[in-house]
Amino acid sequence: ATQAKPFPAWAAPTIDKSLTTDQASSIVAERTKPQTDWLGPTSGEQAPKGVKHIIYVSADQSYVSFVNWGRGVVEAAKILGWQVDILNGRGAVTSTLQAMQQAVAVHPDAIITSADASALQGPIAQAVAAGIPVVGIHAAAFPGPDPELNLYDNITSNPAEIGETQAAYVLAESKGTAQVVHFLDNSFAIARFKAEAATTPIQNCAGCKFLGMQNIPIADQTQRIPTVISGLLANDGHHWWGTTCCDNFYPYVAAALRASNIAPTDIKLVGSDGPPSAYDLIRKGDYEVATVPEPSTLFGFQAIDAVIQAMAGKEPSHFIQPTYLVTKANADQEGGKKDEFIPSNHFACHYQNIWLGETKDCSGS
Amino acid sequence: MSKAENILTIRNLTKRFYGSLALDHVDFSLEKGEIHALIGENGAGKSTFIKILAGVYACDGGEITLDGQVVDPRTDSLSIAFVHQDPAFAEELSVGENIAFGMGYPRRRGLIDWSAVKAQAVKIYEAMEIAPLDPDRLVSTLTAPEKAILAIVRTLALAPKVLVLDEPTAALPEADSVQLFKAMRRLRSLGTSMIYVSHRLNELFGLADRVTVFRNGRHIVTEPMAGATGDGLIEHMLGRPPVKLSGADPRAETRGSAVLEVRDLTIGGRGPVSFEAQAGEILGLVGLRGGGQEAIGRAIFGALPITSGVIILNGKPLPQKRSIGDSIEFGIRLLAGDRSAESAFAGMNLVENIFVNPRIRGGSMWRWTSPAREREEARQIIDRFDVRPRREASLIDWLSGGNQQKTCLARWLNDQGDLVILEEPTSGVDIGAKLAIHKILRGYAAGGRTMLVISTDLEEVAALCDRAIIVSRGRQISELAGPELTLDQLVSHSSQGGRHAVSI
Amino acid sequence: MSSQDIVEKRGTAAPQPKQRQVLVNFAANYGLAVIFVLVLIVFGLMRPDTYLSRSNIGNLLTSQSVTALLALAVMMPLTTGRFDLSVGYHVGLAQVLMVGLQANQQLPWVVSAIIVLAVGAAVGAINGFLVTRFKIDSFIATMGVGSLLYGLSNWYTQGMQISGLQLPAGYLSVAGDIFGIPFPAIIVLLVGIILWIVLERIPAGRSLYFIGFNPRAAELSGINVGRAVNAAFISSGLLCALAGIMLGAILRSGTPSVGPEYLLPAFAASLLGATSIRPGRVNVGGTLLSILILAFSFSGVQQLGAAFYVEYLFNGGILVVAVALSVYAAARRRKSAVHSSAH
Amino acid sequence: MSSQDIVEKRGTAAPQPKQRQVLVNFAANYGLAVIFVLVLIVFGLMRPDTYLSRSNIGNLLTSQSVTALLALAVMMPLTTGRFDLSVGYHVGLAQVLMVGLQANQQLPWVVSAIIVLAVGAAVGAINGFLVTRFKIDSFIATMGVGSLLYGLSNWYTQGMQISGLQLPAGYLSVAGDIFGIPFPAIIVLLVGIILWIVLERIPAGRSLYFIGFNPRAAELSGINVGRAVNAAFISSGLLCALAGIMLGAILRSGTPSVGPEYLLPAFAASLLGATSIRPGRVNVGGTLLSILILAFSFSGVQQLGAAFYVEYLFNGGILVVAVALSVYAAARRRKSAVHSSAH
Ligand SMILES: Nc1ncnc2c1ncn2[C@@H]1O[C@H](COP(=O)(O)OP(=O)(O)OP(=O)(O)O)[C@@H](O)[C@H]1O
Ligand SMILES: Nc1ncnc2c1ncn2[C@@H]1O[C@H](COP(=O)(O)OP(=O)(O)OP(=O)(O)O)[C@@H](O)[C@H]1O
Ligand SMILES: [Mg+2]
Ligand SMILES: [Mg+2]
Repeated sequence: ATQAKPFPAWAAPTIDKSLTTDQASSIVAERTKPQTDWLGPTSGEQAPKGVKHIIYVSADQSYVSFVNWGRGVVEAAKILGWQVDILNGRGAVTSTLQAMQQAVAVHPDAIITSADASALQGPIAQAVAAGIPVVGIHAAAFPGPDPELNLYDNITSNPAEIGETQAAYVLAESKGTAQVVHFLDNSFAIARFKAEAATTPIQNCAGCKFLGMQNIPIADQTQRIPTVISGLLANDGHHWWGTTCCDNFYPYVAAALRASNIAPTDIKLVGSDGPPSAYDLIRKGDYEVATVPEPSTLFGFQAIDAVIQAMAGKEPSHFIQPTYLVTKANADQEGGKKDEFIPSNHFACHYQNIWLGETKDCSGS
Repeated sequence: MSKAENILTIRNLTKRFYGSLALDHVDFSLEKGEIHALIGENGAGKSTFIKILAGVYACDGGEITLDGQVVDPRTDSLSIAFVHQDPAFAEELSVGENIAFGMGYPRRRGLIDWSAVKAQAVKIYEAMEIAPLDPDRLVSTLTAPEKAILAIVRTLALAPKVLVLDEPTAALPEADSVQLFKAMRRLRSLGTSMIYVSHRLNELFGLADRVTVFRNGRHIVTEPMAGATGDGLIEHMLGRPPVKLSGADPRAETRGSAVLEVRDLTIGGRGPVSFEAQAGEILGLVGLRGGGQEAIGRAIFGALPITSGVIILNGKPLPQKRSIGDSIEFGIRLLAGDRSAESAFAGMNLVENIFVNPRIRGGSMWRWTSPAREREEARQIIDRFDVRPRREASLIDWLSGGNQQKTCLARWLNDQGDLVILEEPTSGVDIGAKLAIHKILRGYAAGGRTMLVISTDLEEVAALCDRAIIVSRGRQISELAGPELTLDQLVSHSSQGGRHAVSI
Repeated sequence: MSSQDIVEKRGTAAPQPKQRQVLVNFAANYGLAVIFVLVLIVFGLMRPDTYLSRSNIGNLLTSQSVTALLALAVMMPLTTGRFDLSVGYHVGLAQVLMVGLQANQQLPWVVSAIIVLAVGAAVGAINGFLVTRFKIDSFIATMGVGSLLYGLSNWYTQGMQISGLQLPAGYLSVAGDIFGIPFPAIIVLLVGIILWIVLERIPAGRSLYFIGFNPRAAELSGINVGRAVNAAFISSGLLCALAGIMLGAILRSGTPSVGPEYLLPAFAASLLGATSIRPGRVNVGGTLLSILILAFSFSGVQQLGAAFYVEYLFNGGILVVAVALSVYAAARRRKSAVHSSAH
Repeated sequence: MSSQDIVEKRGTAAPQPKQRQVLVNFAANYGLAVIFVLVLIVFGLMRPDTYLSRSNIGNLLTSQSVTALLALAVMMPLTTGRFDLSVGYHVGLAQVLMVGLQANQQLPWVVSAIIVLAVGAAVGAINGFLVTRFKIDSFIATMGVGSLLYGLSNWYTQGMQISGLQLPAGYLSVAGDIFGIPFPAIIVLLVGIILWIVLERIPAGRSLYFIGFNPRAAELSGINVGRAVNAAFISSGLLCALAGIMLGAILRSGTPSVGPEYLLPAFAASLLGATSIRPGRVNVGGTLLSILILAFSFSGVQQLGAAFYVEYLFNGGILVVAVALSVYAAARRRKSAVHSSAH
């Protein structure tokens, strides 16, 4: 009894208005710790028998996060002996649309997509009408089902928490005296939400100064960032913090700062997503000092779990992996050696237990 | 002369254009220090012959011997220089550079020396006793005759062993032709051998030493010019005795009222000029290069803004601001002189080249047109103007120069229009076809149409026109009509007051 | 490419049997059509139940209809030898306007559509004006205008995506279908037929080609080059607007970053199309055919589930191969053409 | 445009004083330079202590050097009238290769650079081959090759980002500076000087322009068009490789999705450049000048704190206005040239 129609949405995550320096420090301390214990489901639906066909519609197979989530889907499917095909959205709304249409046309058992669902409503509606559950990874702003967009579940970290973590790190490190710029691409709702979460505490912090949002359409980042930096340095001086929705801005930002002879001690960047370039910059102390990474393969497993729930007509799990914070100190932990965030909670083992009805001991594996 | 050894010998030269034979086992020999005329009907294969020598086309058979060496023009660089039938320039580059590109750039320390480039340009004009152009001028700003001269001087300056000229005088004013012939004789005395293609037969007498005739891609005869007669050559070319055009050809006897009246016309500081033309009259406008006769025609056609004066057609003054489209509606037609640049649509087929603008034939821009009917009409027109090969579907670029000209002419001549302005109507057209076209033109005139012929071919003007106006700096300096309208008169009149005109 | 002329004039065709020649002719004029059929057959056999399924064909036709309209949009100025690089940004603007006017200004969708079309015509007129009046190179003029349009749509949206959740059903049905035939495809077909008639059968339309081949001769033949070029750009603008209206209904939201990605595919299609149906010049039939080939072959590769980068390789390959083939065929055809009438 | 030609061909301008004419000449040749100086002065006055600061200039020069090299890369084939649309994907490939060969294959950076350059030359040769041998329209051929290259870099990286953590200091210093002058800017300057000499002072270089303006003229004067066009594409390939080497050192990691965004700016610069120094044809001086103008005016706008979309409006505006001005100046210059030589 596969169910494709989403359950009602969860309550939207709330943004905390302000943070004291102490709250900030404790948040940082908390989220830089290894994530060893498993907070996800320990019981649930077993995987249906037989080889299921899953299609992963990637937003852009040339961008590392989307590739990693796809890897997760494939690894999870391997446990079940399922077949996964990956379609490439090629980073443009329209080619994504075409890829999603292809996915629907092939009529798989389920579709997992990392592409922005709001521009895919047509084909997603078709899929759901055809009884194909569609699970998003970062396809919408908030975690959980999205009836409006017909997503059976949307796998993502809590964007409020991501913003909060960035703000907390800045407040803690600057002892509540930071001037902060936030870089984002306005076109994505999730980016705007993260931005609000990351900047509200700053705006409400007495000793801090919020210097403003810098909107950088990702497509033009190469051309825009150098001049954006030129403007910032001119108007806001050489001592500020940067936060962002998207770590992929930072190699360009760092390059521009370097070319402007700015000392890495003067301007500090806090990122999110955590691609290899972010790990590089953090390790080198190259302006970027911390990032809030997205789990790489874990999302894939969560998505497959959601698919299994859908196939049983059950509501998807409410589990959200807590956010993690990468700094120079812990850059090598939790998958850091491979420049990605893989919590050390043996999630693969736990999910395998649920899906195959096994009872392996996952603590040490 | 017969025992002078050959510098260039060609045997069994054959060229096929996908099945159609353009050259059929042609033999040809060029002696040291001779001017060898090459003539033949349009499409006889002259240009093809030359382009093979130039290495533009590869031949499909035959042997070329230069200086005793068997050579392949496509691979070897030979000391042969060419003036091609429609010379090509880099229009947006300077005159000086277009010359240097062929001759080689003067260099200083390995780098191009631009000042020397300019000096060189001036020098070679002066060497031919022609007033130099400003070397910094872009070629795109030159008039058709100026380009023709540029093509010639830049080639003559190479002082090669062998020099090949393909209809260089087709668009060349008399005075400049004279300079060209002087230069050619000078080169001959220096030992250069020349192949000279032309449809203007009587240029050849006194210039060429020998003449060769091609017909349908075959070599017909080679004989000393001394013994040759015009009729004899024409007979060789056509393969039949020439049809004598007696004076009794249809000339409109009754002169209607003035169809065209031009009053005090000045164009960009040139002029003023005033004249009339009656219905059924063929009026010639001649002058030296830069004489401004072209500008007059273009202004009447609305292609050039006029500074002052009035143009009256059929008693009604034409509006000052007038698009070319309007002029066509008013019944004016103009065949532009520069065929490749202003007339022919290279890359498009004959049907399209004839039916460019339906309004020329009294049709509408917005009416549905059936391709089938157009093709059928085109076939008839092609027959009437004797375009060869008769193949309405072939691209115009696949035709010989003269046949391209006939096609362009066919675009403008139909039962519509009161005033037909023709720049170089028969440039590059062979004698047979030329007579035929003249006949056609007279026919149209007889039908009550007025023709304005703007030609550098004074012979043509003498033969075709009822009256001729000699123009210099946009002014009329004299007029010839009836019995006075002869080649010699035209030459002498047009060279008067030409002094300053030449120095354009 | 004079080197081309030279080579083509080299070599002679041995006399060849009539039917062979007919074949060559056909291949030259309909080479793309042949390739298209082959693509359908090959992938149809490899993926029998999904590839030629109604849903797949429907989806492809729907999503490609936007590209098709834009390919026709770039084709119109191309007939006169002018480039229009603003189409990508233009369709983006049209799309956000179309969605925005309904979502933000609460206008009925038909009114919005009319406004968008009006804006489209205006943009086209501006392009034409810059090119014909100011004599600015079309490539750079339209590039500049494109950037302006991109600025406008970002100003209008403040760079944010406009949610289309309340878009009226009437508008969304623009992306729907009639008797199972996608409505966008029908629009494209109609537009195509009209343009084909104009360009092939109406002298005023054909004059665009004359301008393309020899502007000066066209002018001296009484064709109003300026007006014709303006008309070409205006029609291009209208087509972009129409494409934007469609795109909005397909995406059901207005995204300012959408658009630029259409530019190259549109040019690829209309230039690839110039090798078929009317070889040697851009034309409606060839353009639409190229769209189909590229879309269907790409879909086929995707359905085979090849590694993602294979798509790019294939995409590049098919372009080059298709053109190379038809260029070759055209050369053969020319030979046989001259040959045949030489006997 | 033909209307223009006719008038200019036959028309003559009213007499004008010599010095006025000189002025017009200067404006026509150095219009962009004038605009550039104005931009510097205006913004320099409005933001005295930051706009012309060493840090700002260093930042702009470094970040623009990649675009500059790519603009020169598209310029080379443009001189012969051919497009190279593969530069964007090509620089992307060069960049991932450059980082990858060091990070994955542990090659010393100089060796990697040599390999990347070799690949660049090969890619250029392929473009040239398709265009000259197969007679494929350069627009399509290079578009196809570009897609192939994108496929390659994605195959090489599997779509992942290559960490540049172990990149040697020697390589990173490619993006450093000497006596405060950004090294990339110095490279661009040297490349520019070499290309300038080749194109303006060496016959082989001039022949590229001849091919561009009139292939037949070039052919009839006996130069090997095919070989020249190939050379142009190969040099374009080498420039892309060089740009990729630089980009790797600037970004300090290899990202497969980088590259395409450089295409339009590169074309904009070289075409805008065609309106200055040597008006009427793409040229080195004009190209580099355009890069500077665009970069420095954005930076100025940005320092005045304009909204993000203003940059696009500004970008479009400056393209159109600058070109319109210089076209106007060029026309006047041309007139006076005709005029002066008519007496
Ligand atoms: N590129 C081509 N393709 C096909 N046929 C051609 C081509 N060039 C010439 N021909 C044909 O070859 C024949 C000879 O042409 P050619 O130009 O040599 O004649 P010509 O003697 O120069 O005539 P004209 O006196 O008019 O210049 C003609 O039938 C012409 O149609
Ligand atoms: N392609 C060309 N054709 C004709 N004249 C040219 C050409 N290029 C330059 N010249 C002229 O040659 C003279 C010297 O040219 P040159 O290229 O040396 O200019 P320049 O002294 O280097 O100044 P710039 O640095 O602006 O080029 C100038 O009068 C110039 O107009
Ligand atoms: Mg000829
Ligand atoms: Mg110089």
